[in-house]
This record gives sequence, C-alpha cells and structure tokens, in this order.
Amino acid sequence: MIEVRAQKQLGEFRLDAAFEAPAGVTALFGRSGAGKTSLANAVAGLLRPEAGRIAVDGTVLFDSARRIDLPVRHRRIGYVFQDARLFPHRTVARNLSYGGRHDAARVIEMLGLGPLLDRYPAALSGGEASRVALGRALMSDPVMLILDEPLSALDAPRKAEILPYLERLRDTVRLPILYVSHSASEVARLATTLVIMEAGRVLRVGPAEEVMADPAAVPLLGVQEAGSLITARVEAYDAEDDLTELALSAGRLLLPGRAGVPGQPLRLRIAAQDVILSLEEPSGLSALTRLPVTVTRVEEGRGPGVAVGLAAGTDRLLARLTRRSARSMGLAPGQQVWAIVKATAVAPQDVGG
Amino acid sequence: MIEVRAQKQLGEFRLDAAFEAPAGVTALFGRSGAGKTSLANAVAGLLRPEAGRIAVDGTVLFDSARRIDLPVRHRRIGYVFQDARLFPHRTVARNLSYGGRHDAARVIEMLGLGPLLDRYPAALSGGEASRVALGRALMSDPVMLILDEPLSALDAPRKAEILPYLERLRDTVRLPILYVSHSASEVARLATTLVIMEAGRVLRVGPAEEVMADPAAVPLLGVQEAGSLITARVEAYDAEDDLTELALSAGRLLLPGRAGVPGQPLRLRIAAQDVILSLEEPSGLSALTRLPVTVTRVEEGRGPGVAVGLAAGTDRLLARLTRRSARSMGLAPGQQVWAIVKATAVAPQDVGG
Amino acid sequence: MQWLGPEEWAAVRLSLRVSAMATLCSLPLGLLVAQALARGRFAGRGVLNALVHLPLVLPPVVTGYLLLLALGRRAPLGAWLAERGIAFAFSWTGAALAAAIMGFPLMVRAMRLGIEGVDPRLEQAAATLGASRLRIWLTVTLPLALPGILAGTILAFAKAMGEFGATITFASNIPGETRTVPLAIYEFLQVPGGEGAALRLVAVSLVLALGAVAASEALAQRSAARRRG
Amino acid sequence: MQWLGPEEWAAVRLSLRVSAMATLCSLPLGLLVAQALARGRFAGRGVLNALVHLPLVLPPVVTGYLLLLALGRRAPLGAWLAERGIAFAFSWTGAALAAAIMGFPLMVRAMRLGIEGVDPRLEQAAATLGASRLRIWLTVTLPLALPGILAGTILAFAKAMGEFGATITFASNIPGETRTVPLAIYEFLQVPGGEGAALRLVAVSLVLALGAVAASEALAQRSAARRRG
Amino acid sequence: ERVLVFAAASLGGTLDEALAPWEAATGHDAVVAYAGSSALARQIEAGAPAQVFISANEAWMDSLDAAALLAPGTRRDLLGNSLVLISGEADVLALEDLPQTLGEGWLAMALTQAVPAGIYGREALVSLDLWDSLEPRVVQAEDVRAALALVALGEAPFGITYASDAAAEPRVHVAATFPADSHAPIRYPAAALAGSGPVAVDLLDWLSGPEAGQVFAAAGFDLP
Ligand SMILES: Nc1ncnc2c1ncn2[C@@H]1O[C@H](COP(=O)(O)OP(=O)(O)OP(=O)(O)O)[C@@H](O)[C@H]1O
Ligand SMILES: Nc1ncnc2c1ncn2[C@@H]1O[C@H](COP(=O)(O)OP(=O)(O)OP(=O)(O)O)[C@@H](O)[C@H]1O
Ligand code: MOO
Ligand SMILES: [Mg+2]
Ligand SMILES: [Mg+2]
Repeated sequence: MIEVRAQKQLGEFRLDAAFEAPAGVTALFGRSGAGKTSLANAVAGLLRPEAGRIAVDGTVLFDSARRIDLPVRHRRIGYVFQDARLFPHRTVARNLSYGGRHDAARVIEMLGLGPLLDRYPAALSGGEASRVALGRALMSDPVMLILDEPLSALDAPRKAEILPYLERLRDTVRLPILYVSHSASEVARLATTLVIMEAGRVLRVGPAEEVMADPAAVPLLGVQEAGSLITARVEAYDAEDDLTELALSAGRLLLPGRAGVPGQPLRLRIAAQDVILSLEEPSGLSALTRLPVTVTRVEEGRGPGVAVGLAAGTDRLLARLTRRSARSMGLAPGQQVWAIVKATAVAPQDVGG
Repeated sequence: MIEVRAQKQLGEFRLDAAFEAPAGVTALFGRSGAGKTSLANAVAGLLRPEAGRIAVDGTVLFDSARRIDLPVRHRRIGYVFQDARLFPHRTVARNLSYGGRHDAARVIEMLGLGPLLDRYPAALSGGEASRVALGRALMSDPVMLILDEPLSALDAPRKAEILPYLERLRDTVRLPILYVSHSASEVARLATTLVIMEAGRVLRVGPAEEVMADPAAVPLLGVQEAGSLITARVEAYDAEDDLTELALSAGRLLLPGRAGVPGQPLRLRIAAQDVILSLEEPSGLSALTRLPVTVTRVEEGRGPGVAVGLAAGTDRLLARLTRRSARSMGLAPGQQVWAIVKATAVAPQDVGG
Repeated sequence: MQWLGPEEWAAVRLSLRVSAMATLCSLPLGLLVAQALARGRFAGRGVLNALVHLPLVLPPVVTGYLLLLALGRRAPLGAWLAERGIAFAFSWTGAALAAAIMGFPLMVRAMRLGIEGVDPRLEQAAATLGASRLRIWLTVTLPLALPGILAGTILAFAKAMGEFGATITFASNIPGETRTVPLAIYEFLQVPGGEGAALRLVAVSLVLALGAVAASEALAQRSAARRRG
Repeated sequence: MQWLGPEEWAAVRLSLRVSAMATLCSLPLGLLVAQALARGRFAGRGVLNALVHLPLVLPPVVTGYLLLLALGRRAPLGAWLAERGIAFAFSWTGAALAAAIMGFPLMVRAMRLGIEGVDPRLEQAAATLGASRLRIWLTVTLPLALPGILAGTILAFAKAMGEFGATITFASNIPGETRTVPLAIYEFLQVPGGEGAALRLVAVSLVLALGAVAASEALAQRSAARRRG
Repeated sequence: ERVLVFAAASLGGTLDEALAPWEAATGHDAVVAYAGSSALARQIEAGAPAQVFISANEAWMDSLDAAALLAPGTRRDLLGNSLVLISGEADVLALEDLPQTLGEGWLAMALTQAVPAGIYGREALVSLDLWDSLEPRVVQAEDVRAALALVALGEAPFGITYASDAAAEPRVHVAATFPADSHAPIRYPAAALAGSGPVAVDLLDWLSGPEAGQVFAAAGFDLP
C-alpha cells in the first residue's frame, strides 16, 4: 500500500501529484518530462515536497502537516536511478555490497555480474552498469523498491532474465515496487497499478488491467502499447510440444513454453494489435487460441484505428482494427464474434508469474 | 560506405570486429557488453585500436598500417553518447549551438526543445537530456552520425516524432549513421545494414532485410525481435478510411494512416510473431491483408517455437508458430499456404520512409 | 586621516597593487602549468612539479635570496633583463614577482585540482563537436575548473597580501616603492611599543584580503548554483 | 657526517618531526573544516572561512606574535594550558603548532575543493542504501575527495618544512628544540660565509619535501588510474 | 647545567666560539638561540625560559628592564661596534663624496626605522648632512646581514654596516668609517634574566672577560 501526495515547484515545472496504490508493482507511466523521476525522488526522500504526505505500508515517510520527514537512510528504499550512480572508487563487488549482502548469490547470478566483480565502474558498459545498480539496490534488502527505467539499457534476453526475479519479489516477499518505464510490455507484465502522469499531475490511476484495457487510455499509452491484462489459470503443461495450456473464463489459451504450475494464476498481457476478430469460427489457422467474445464498445480514435472493447467471459480484451475492417465487419456493441489471439505474440515476455 | 576493422584489448575484453556497410543506417545490435559502444568509440576516435582501419565514405579516419589517426575533431562525427554528456555549465541553448547551428530551428522544433533552451542540464529530466544530446549532435552538421541508444529514455510518441527525422537524414542528406540499439523495431525501421555483435566480434553482417528474415538469426535478435523487412510500393491512399494501400510482389497490404506518396517505395517490418498462417484462404477476418505464400524453410528453435520462412512473391516473410501449430498444419517446405498480416501490428512504428 | 599615517596608506595602496599585479600576471602561467601537471604526461613533469612546490618548501628568505642571485645585476639573466630596461630588484615589480612566486604553488595546486576534476568525457564530447584543443580548453575545461581556478587565484592574492620574507630580501624595503603592508608591519614590530600601529595595519590588510576572499566565494557560489539547477 | 654537522642533522630530524606532527594533527580538523565550508550552510560560515584564511593573509611574524600573545606563559590561555602540562611556546610542539596554523589555509582549501568536487548524487545513492551520514562521509565523500585531501596534506607538509617567520617568533630558535631547518638556514645566513652551509641544508630539506610531494603524487595517481578503468 | 642564551642574530657564530672554552672549563652547557632582538625580547616578555639575553638593541633591553624582567645588577654593555661604509670595491672614499659617487646606485642599509644598525646609520647620515640627498637611494634590508649581502652580491655598490660584519665578509671592503660622534654609541647590552641562577651571571662574566674579548675583537667588535 503506497500513498503519495506531493507538491513541489521546480523552476517552471510544478509537481502536484497524488495517488494511492495497493501492494504490488505501481507503474509510473508518462512522457519524458512528465515528472516521474521527481515523484520517485519525493518518495525516496531526495526531493522534499513543499506539501504532501507519503506513506508506504502504513509507515509515514513524509507528512508536511505533521512535520514528519524520515531521513533517506531510514526509509530503506532501494532506488535504481535513471543514471546508474555507481561509486566510481569501489569495485563492482564493493558497490554491490555497500547496502548489504541480501540474497547476494542469487542476485549476482541472475544479473550475470559474476565476471564483473573485480572491475571498477569506469570499465563497465552501459548495460552492465545498470545491472550493477539494480543488483546493489536489491542486495540492500529494501522494504520498497524504486526502479527508474532499470531495463532500458538492456537487451531483450537480459530483460527476460530479470523480469521473473522482480515478479518473484512482488509476489513472494510482497515488496512494494514503484516502477518507472516507457515500455508498456514491461509495465503490463509487472504492474498491479498503473499511474499515468502528464505535466506533473496524475491523469489516471487504477488497476493495470482496467487502465490498459480502457479504450480511452489508448492515446495515453501510445497506440502500440495499448492492450489488456487478463488473469488466467494454468491448466496443464504439454511437454511434447512445450506448450502451457491456460484456462480463461471464455476458453483455452495455449502459450509456448512452460509457465507456472497447474492451478497457479497467471497474468497475461494481450496487446490490442495482436487480437484479430473473425465473424465465423476460424479454422485451419496457425493461431491456436480462438475465443468467443462480445463486442462491448467501439471507440474511434483520432487516427485510422478503431479500439474495440470485448468481453471474453468475465475478462476484458481490447482489439485494434482499421476503420475499414470495423465497418466491413459491421461491428457494434452486443455483437458476438470470435477473437483470435496468436500465442507466440503473447509469450514469453508478457506473461506475468 | 563504412569500413571498420578494429582490434583492442580492454582489460579482459577483446574487441576484434570488422565489417563493411554501404551507405545508409548501419545498426549495431548485440547483448549488453558485446562491444557496441567500444566499436563506436573507435570509429569516433575516442578509442584508439591497436590495429585496424576505419574509413567512412572513402575518407580514411584510422589506419594502423599507414599510421593514420585523424584527430577526433576533424572526423566531424556527430556522436550521441549512451550517457548524455551535456556541458553542465552551459544552458541547453548553448549546449545545442556548441558544434554549430545547422538546421537549428527544425531540430529544436522536432525534439521539442523550445521550452528548455534557458535551462541548465541539471534541471532536465532523463529523456530531456537525451533529446538535447541528440539535438547537439545534429546541429553540428556532421558528415556521419553515431547514435548510441539515443531513444531508449524516450516515450513512444516522442520516438515516433524523431524517427522520421533520422530517416530523412538517411535518405535526403545520405548521412551515414551508425546506430546502436536494443530495439529491433527501431533497427528494422532505420537500418540498411545490420551488424550483430557478440563478445567483441561481429557475428553476422548483411542487409537488414536478409539478416532479420533469416530464421537462423532469430536467437541472435531475441525471439520477440525477429521478423522480416519488405520493400513495398505505395499504390493509393484511401482518405475515407485513412488507409494506405501498398503493393507487394505477392499482393496488397493495407496500412492504417497515410504513408508516402503513390509510387514511392516503402520499407515495412513484419514481425515474425505478427504473421498467422492459414491453410485455406481466410474470410470474415478483421485482418485485411492475406497473401498467398510458399513455405521455404521450417526451423525448430531451442524453445517451443518454430520459425517458418516464407516466399511471398519475390519477398521473404518470417512467421513464428508454436510447434503444435506447425505440426497440425503439416507445414513443410514447398507447401502453399496463406499468410495473414494484421495491418495494425505493422503500423505506424515499423514503417520506414 | 588620523588613524593611519600617509605612509601607511601608501603601503596599503602599494600592497594592493603588488598583490593584484602578482596575481594577474601569474594567472596565465599558473593555468598553463596546472593544465600540464593535471593532464600532461611529458618527460619533465616531475621536475616541473618539484619546481612549482619549491617556494613553498623553502624558507621565504631563501627564495628571496635565490631570486637575488638569479635576477641580480651580476647574474646573466638579470643583466640581460636590465639591458632591456627590466629591473626587478628594489622595485615594486620585484615585490610583485616575489609575491607571485611565493603564491605560485598555492595557485597551481588549486587550479590543478580544479582541472583534474573536469570529466574528460565532456572534453571528448566537445571534440566530437569539432572543437579545437584550445577551444575545448577555453569553453569546457576552464569553466568547469572554475572553483579551483578561483580558489587558486584567491589563495595567491591572499598570500601576496601577507608575503614578507621573500619580498624584503629580494625587493628590499623602499618606502613608496616596495614597502608593502607586511614590511611596514614588521618595521613597527621591531620597535618597542610599535604594536599598536602594527595592529592597525594588520586590520586594514585583513579587511582587504578577507573582502577579496568573500567576493571570490560569492562568485563561486553563484556559478555553482546555476549548475546545480 | 662531514657534510652536515650533528646540529644540522638534528635540525633536519626536528623539521621532519615538527612537519609530520603539524600535518597529522591538523588533518582531522582540516577535514572537518573543509567539509563544513564545502557543504555546510550555517551562520558562522563566513567567519570560519575568514579565520581559516587568516594565517595566509597575515605576515608570518604577525601570526607568530599573535600566537605568543595567546599562548605565551604569561597569557591566560597559555598559563591555563601550562598548568596542565601543555606548553607550546618555546617547545617543539609550539613549532609544530605554528607550522600547522601556517599550513592550515592551504590544507583546508585543497580539501574543500576535493569535497566540493564530489557528486552529491553519489552521497544520495549511499543514503538510499541505508548508510549513515558518517558512513557516507567515510566511504563515499572522503575517498572521492582523495586527490584534494592528498594535495592539502602535502601542501601543509611542504609549508611546514619551509615555515620560518611564525616559528621563530612564537617558538624561538632553540637548538635541538625549535631550531628547524629554515631557522638553521637563517642562522647560517646571518653568519658571513655561511651561505655554503645554508645551501647544504636547503638541499637536504628540498630532497625531503620534494620526496614527499612525489610520493603523494604517485599515491594519487594510483588511485586515479583504477578509477579511470 | 644548561643555560639558555637569547642572543641577537648578528652575534651568530662568534658567540658560540667565545663560549666554547667556558663550557669546556665549567662543564656547563650553553645553548644559544639566535634571532632578531625584538623577537627575543617579546619572547622574554611572554615568559621564555631563557637565562641570558644579549641584545643588539638598547631600546629592547630598556623595555625589559622597565618590566623588571632582568636580574637586578646584571645588565652591562658587553660589546661595542663602529659603523662603516662598505663597498664591493677596495677604494677608500670620503663620506662627503658618497652621494656623487653613488649616483644612480643603491645604498644598502638595515631598516632605518626599526633595526639598530639602520637607525644608527641614518642618525650618522643626518648628522653628516647627507641623509636628504641619499634617502631616495637607500634600500633597507631586513637586517644588517641582509644589507651586507646586497653589497656582497653587487646589488648595491655601497652599504652601511657594523665593522664586525664587514670584517667577516671577504667580498666587501671598508670604504670609510663613520665618526664615533656622528651617532649614538653602539652598544650590545647583556643581562641575566629574572629568576636565573648564578651560572648565568658566571657566563656573562666570562663573556665580559679577556679571553672572550679576544674572540670578539677578532670578529671586529669593539670592547666597551
Ligand atoms: N531543478 C529544476 N528546475 C527546473 N525544472 C526542473 C528541475 N528539475 C526537474 N525539472 C523539470 O521537471 C520536469 C519533470 O522532470 P522529471 O525528471 O521528473 O521527468 P521524468 O518524468 O522523469 O522524465 P523522463 O522520462 O524524461 O526521465 C522536467 O520537465 C524537468 O525539466
Ligand atoms: N577499460 C575497460 N577495462 C575492462 N573492460 C572493459 C573496459 N571498457 C569496456 N570494457 C568491457 O568491454 C565490454 C564491451 O563494452 P561496451 O561498452 O562496448 O559494450 P556495449 O556493447 O556498448 O554494451 P551495452 O549495451 O551494455 O552498452 C564490456 O564487457 C565492458 O565491461
Ligand atoms: O612563512 Mo613566510 O615566513 O611566508 O614569509
Ligand atoms: Mg526521469
Ligand atoms: Mg554501450
């Protein structure tokens, strides 16, 4: 549970943001200069708001009314800065251990830091430095994490190794995480709550599923980034084809690879652009997942696209079509159609644990 | 025309890379620590190779055999560093004009720097700083650009504003660009040539279309990043539906929005995961593009996925399916199937000008 | 003026002139030497460094004496200069020279720290933007080294205001010409009961020197504030 | 030893002891003051800064005289200290005190430059990792300010090796007790024909002081090289 | 027993030589601290642990006397000196011709307001009616030895020092001696300091004695 309210004038920029978020990952999403880093700094205690209140899991970190301002070091917030901020005079090993040696072996392994331990930061590549910064924050055994674009300098395979670790922190240790990112797929995968910022203010807050599946949020997220989050249950794993079968409220979905264990709930992000609609039940297609859905909403955007809200059982899906398609199919709320989801488009990056 | 051969020992890391690339954008792609920045530094003159030769458009910048080592300032290479490296004691305006005022108004406009001109770098957000760095390099009127992950701190809408500008530089001024990125969609959109690096060496070089459409390159690019590049020709623009019709060698493709002018060639990236295969000609689908294709190759990867090479007329396409789909469809080289491409998945980010 | 006699005011004016001259004239050389020591990797680096520290390590009187040996009329260099009408010994320019040399190690050290603190990657960035070495130095290195340069300048100035031993040995004590405030103070202190006059002069020179220190402080602060954003 | 007499070697040993003592004892205070001036925003900051610069601005003899006034046996503070067995005037500790005070502005300025050069964002990063202020200072600020700290230390040491005016005024010139190398050199210069002996002493103290400078240089270089990667 | 002697810097060397036989004979240890008379006098005022003070300057001894810091009855004039005009050249010069001979050259003196040799010298030039014409050409050195050095180095063609200084420096020659009545008598007062013991007086007596007198005379000092 994170509660943030902060006001601060920075030159001509005014930060005036407030939101509340339940446990889990709270993603801060917004354009460059929207105030994400400033807000994160306020939470960490590096920027003192003129007025406001910041509390994490019931602990008040800052309250201008009650003149509470917990010193940074007592907040125990592991902060991965947008710039790595490694200590240049300490080796990687001594950077990592500066705040503690919590879960050291696993962090070093997961981030692939083993070969770097004796190096000084000046001899690291950009991505290596950002991994060390992440490791340093994780090893300090924080009660909360702030990650400011921690993965933006990393390649896809490396991201794929780190995200599950963050998911485990979110789910097993129940560590609150404030996550700043420009990547909707990262956000979708991790975020419980999505906070959309613009010009220092919070435009929209809510459960990530809702905000992302809301056709009205498409322009905020960027056309390519919109999509829906669905919680599915793992049914079975087919070792021969290396496929995991998931149960949705409206049917089955097949994911490549092994994900979770049977019975476990799993979060999936299905990008609006990866959903195809069909008037008849399709057959002979390489896409294995077809769900009967009901059109709930047809939203014309500014561009050529149409965002179509769908109810798939109790889940909500979002599809993005061209206007011509929508017209030729005669889509209207209440209509029954088939949604085709390509399993390979979902997996493995966008599957939350 | 870029010609690079460089050897250098950096601690335990050995850079030993060589490639040649024609005019246009040469993308350096590779995992964190692969040596991309080091190679870019060698080209810029910031890292002196022990041996090697570097030439751009016929001008020899470095040649260990002939003891040529052009000073950095005479290379006239606009370099956007992985870290922004703005001059902290100069305002944004005076950072921008440090190397010249080439195309100043347009660059400032395109990068949205107008409101920042009087600020000092310390008062910039991460993304703002990276935009200023890009602007500073562009305004120095370079004869070559090196861009080391210039867009990674930027949001999708901002990227969508910058990419066309870079494309114009590539096409109109014919500026050679060395582009380091982890984002396949950026690379696909811009790159003429793709250089894949690993552990200091060049693993694969070639025209971007070829490398990306080569099923064997999928693991190098990352599963999510593989796809094919196709050059299409603009046929017509449908103002009512805001759709552009493109002619491929195998048929028509509809893109949302207006792209190019009739007769103009256009590059498209079609991600492997966005291609669905169908045994029969599909109907009643929201996806508007369906192309008759011939299976050329079925490549089983390490994971659950299968990469399928397709010939669509004279173009090559790549599709990624689950193994089960491939089997149930009985895919084999020579087989005639239909490829369904979702127009909204292609547009607008992956359309090159 | 009752409080200080005209001769004392003359000493104050002279001290200011000598110190200003010493500081301004050693500034360019100090910057060059600081740059060379900070970044250069040349053969005589160690020797140059030792040379710069010399006036700090030597008793001031010895420095003055060595100056006399080097620039005196019988010395080749001194004779050569004298022929060209440049005489240092027994003139206010000599006092300035002595003060400059005594302050030089302080000036260079501070400037060097400032220059060493400049991130060479910013200089690289400037080079990629086509700037020449000189332009980089003037537009990137120097402005970023400003705190060190200011500190070096003010240290040299303050030292010049207080310099005694080398000055009296090299430039002697000629009222109106080389009798700076410290020399005047020394004179007062030699006579029983002269403390009062000495302390009045001390007070004046303190006000001036510390005023300069405070001014440089304010300057440094202003430029730092902008950079902090 | 033919070359220098036993009394001269005694002066050399004494100078080393005095300079080492002066440098080591002023080190912690110098660091504190440098930190306060670099980062503190407190009321007496300007005054503290002026005070620190004082010994630079004052002629050394005046500093010695003021020390004598403050710490002589007849002065209240001096008497109070003497009762507790702490006598500065006329003892080698007094020479060390004089040297320390004369070197203090140089030490503090360099250290302050070093500390000001430390990126406060690194200190912030340390705070987010749970480090206390003291730990941050010891593990981040000081190591990163090392070039400045080394420079300050070596400047103070070099100055102590060369200090004359304040020492002879405050601690007097007592052979074996306060007769440091610069005082011995002065004495030789007082005796006609003593230049040779004086120059020999100059040479010895130069070798020592410049050796220390070179050593500190090497140390700074080593730690810089690692950081440069 | 250890006796700490505070002595004017210009006695450096000579005094050690004069004291060596006394130390050998008595077994006492004379430790001499040389510095400017003013510095030594101030240190004595501040409580310096010296037993004997030999000043080059009567005024400072007077001021210690007035402050009752001297052991009563021990003050004496230990040495005298004469004032000479020195030159790098071996030629003898009539004092009246000095301004003309000097021309644009410099006349080196000790500080004329502060240091005894300078004060005496100025007094002498004033009484000889030469001061007004010479004043602009005077360079004042920190002390009489520094003035001597300026002449020895050739920086100044002439200088005014004590005869004892001139005697010890082979590179200078005495061009003229100032008449004894052109300035106040030059005296080096010496005294044991308050609280000192009999050994200090014994040391003083030895210095006033004939054996030490020979040493001083050889060094160019006058005996009172
Ligand atoms: N000290 C300051 N003075 C003036 N403006 C400031 C200052 N600090 C930050 N700003 C401005 O505040 C805005 C928010 O900055 P912030 O760093 O929080 O953005 P952000 O959302 O993290 O952006 P990005 O994604 O680019 O990192 C920016 O426009 C920035 O220029
Ligand atoms: N001075 C050095 N000493 C030792 N190793 C070095 C040095 N400089 C770079 N390296 C190593 O060389 C490798 C290549 O670094 P480089 O910065 O070129 O990688 P990169 O491909 O740009 O990676 P990233 O995508 O993370 O920025 C890295 O493993 C890095 O740690
Ligand atoms: O120490 Mo001095 O004695 O600078 O003239
Ligand atoms: Mg930010
Ligand atoms: Mg890199």
